[in-house]
Amino acid sequence: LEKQTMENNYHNQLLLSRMEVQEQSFRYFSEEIHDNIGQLLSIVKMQLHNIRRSSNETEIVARAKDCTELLGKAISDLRNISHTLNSVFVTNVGLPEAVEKDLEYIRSAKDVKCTLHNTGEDYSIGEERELLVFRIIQEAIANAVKHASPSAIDVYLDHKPHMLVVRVVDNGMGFEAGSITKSGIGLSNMQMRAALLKGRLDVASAKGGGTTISLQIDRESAAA
Amino acid sequence: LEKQTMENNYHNQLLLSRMEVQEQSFRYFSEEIHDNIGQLLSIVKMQLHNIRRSSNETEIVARAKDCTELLGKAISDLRNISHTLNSVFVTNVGLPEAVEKDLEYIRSAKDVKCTLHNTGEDYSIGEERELLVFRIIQEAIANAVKHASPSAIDVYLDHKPHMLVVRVVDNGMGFEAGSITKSGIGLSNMQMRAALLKGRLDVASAKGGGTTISLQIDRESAAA
Amino acid sequence: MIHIALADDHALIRKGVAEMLSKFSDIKVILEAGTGKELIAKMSNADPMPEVCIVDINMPEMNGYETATELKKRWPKVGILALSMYDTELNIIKMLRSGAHGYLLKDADPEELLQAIVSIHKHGFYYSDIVTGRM
Ligand SMILES: Nc1ncnc2c1ncn2[C@@H]1O[C@H](COP(=O)(O)OP(=O)(O)OP(=O)(O)O)[C@@H](O)[C@H]1O
Ligand SMILES: Nc1ncnc2c1ncn2[C@@H]1O[C@H](COP(=O)(O)OP(=O)(O)OP(=O)(O)O)[C@@H](O)[C@H]1O
Ligand SMILES: [K+]
Ligand SMILES: [Mg+2]
Ligand SMILES: [Mg+2]
Ligand SMILES: [Mg+2]
Repeated sequence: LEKQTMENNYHNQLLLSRMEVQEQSFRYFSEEIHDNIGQLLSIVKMQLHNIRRSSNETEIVARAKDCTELLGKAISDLRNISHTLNSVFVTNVGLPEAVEKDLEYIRSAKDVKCTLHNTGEDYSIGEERELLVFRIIQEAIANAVKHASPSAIDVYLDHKPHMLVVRVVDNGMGFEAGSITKSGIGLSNMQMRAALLKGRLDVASAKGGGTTISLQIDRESAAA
Repeated sequence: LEKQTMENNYHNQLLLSRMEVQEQSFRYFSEEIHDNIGQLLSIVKMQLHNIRRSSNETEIVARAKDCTELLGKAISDLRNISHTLNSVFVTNVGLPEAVEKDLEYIRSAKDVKCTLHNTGEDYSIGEERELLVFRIIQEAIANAVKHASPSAIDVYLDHKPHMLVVRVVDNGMGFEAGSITKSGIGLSNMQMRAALLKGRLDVASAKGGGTTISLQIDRESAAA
Repeated sequence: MIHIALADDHALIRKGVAEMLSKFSDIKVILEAGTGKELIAKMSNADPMPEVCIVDINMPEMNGYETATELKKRWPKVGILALSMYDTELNIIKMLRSGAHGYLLKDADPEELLQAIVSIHKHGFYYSDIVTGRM
């Protein structure tokens, strides 16, 4: 009987958990698309109205040029969001380039100084594990942008001989573990992925002193 | 010992399952954004180039008008994608309006005739359950668009006194359950959500005869 | 005069490209198709023959890779320029392997489009930044 209850419980938790993760990710991208890209496009639309009203040729050309540039930015932001969402893209280009795409998006959309520091001799830890590492980094970056108002975000990928060491560092407002009141699931998703990687995840933060997320994982995957 | 193995197994399946759902949804929306919205914006950009080269005022005004319309379409497609992604939006507006937004997107982006048939006296089955029903409908619509090349999709929401009956019907190419070779997880996600709703999900399809997905759930949620 | 064929399933993309090209006096779009299959069919009866085909990747019935392969087999002298939304290495390499002589993104400037067409017509290839960056 005990076993059956457990199995039922297990089943329900499994289902609920799937749904919860999906809704969280949907929400994040929904907001990005709406706030950032939607806004850029609205500006282009306003400029187009001005073009239609204007009869001065130099002005028309100048505004059409502004529009073209804004639109180019919207297209490349859209492309970067869409790439980093796509697991096939991430595993194809590999971890450093995928991180660079994510930073490119943040740099362009949020006007934050973003730098990738890729050190040691590059190696792959395997497609599936790279994807998990990438999603951890992506969530850490999203948190920095969303909560910390940083002027800079630095991502370190240090390929040590037997171990990959990852750090995401922001110079924003920081937080105290005890003071988290809102019930987000980003940090726990990160922990979950780190567990799947059999890696070690540390969150170091202090009010006013920025936040550092560190992840250490073995180069070779441990036996299942 | 058996119990511990089970718990470990449980834990790992839980984690993997979360990741899998997330990656599937990411991929779907990533493709939509890239193919549909990205392409619309590229067209606007082409037309802007044409404006900058033209010196004929009537032509400029006509093209600026085309651009405004296309951009309006891109903005509203983007808004509809972004809304239906967002669980807060879905639960705020309620099931019929959320479905209507999804159909609006498909109508505009895929040029398929889409109709919502909302019958019976409207009632809510509760926010969380409506969200689950909505995600089932959304996946059924996505499958129809992706695999069936239909000319029409009809969604039926029939609010019977004690039971909500949902059907998603496409008139596309249909499929045989036995012939599914690719390993998608959309259908199994639907089954999973139906199980959470303690509802009944049926898939009826035949080669050449279109596909109907039916879902029946009790109006009142059964005790947990 | 360089004669152009356009294959893209998005009618507005075809319209936009055709209009961009209409500004250049020595380029003429003589054939449009909504799928690879339609392009091949129309090519069989074309007079004059297009010198350069502009081909999308993501199309129903016959995608860009299959279309390029078929074009190369049946009309080896015809130039093929891929014009796609896709900017990843995988797509670019696959398209070049299928026979494309150049690869541009759909948000390319008209000048670059012109340059690509002229270069493919004259030299048989065009290396844009996006291609050289991946080789
Ligand atoms: N880099 C950071 N700088 C400042 N505060 C942070 C940072 N990362 C996390 N936090 C704090 O920790 C809380 C929990 O983060 P978590 O990612 O778990 O949830 P969330 O971001 O609020 O919501 P969700 O990730 O589910 O969308 C945040 O609400 C925020 O207060
Ligand atoms: N409405 C439909 N019309 C025709 N074929 C369908 C329809 N719905 C599903 N199928 C077939 O069933 C298969 C499985 O569908 P499922 O949603 O599980 O996976 P998928 O759509 O291929 O991938 P995913 O949903 O994971 O992105 C599809 O690949 C397709 O062959
Ligand atoms: K394409
Ligand atoms: Mg978060
Ligand atoms: Mg599916
Ligand atoms: Mg196409």
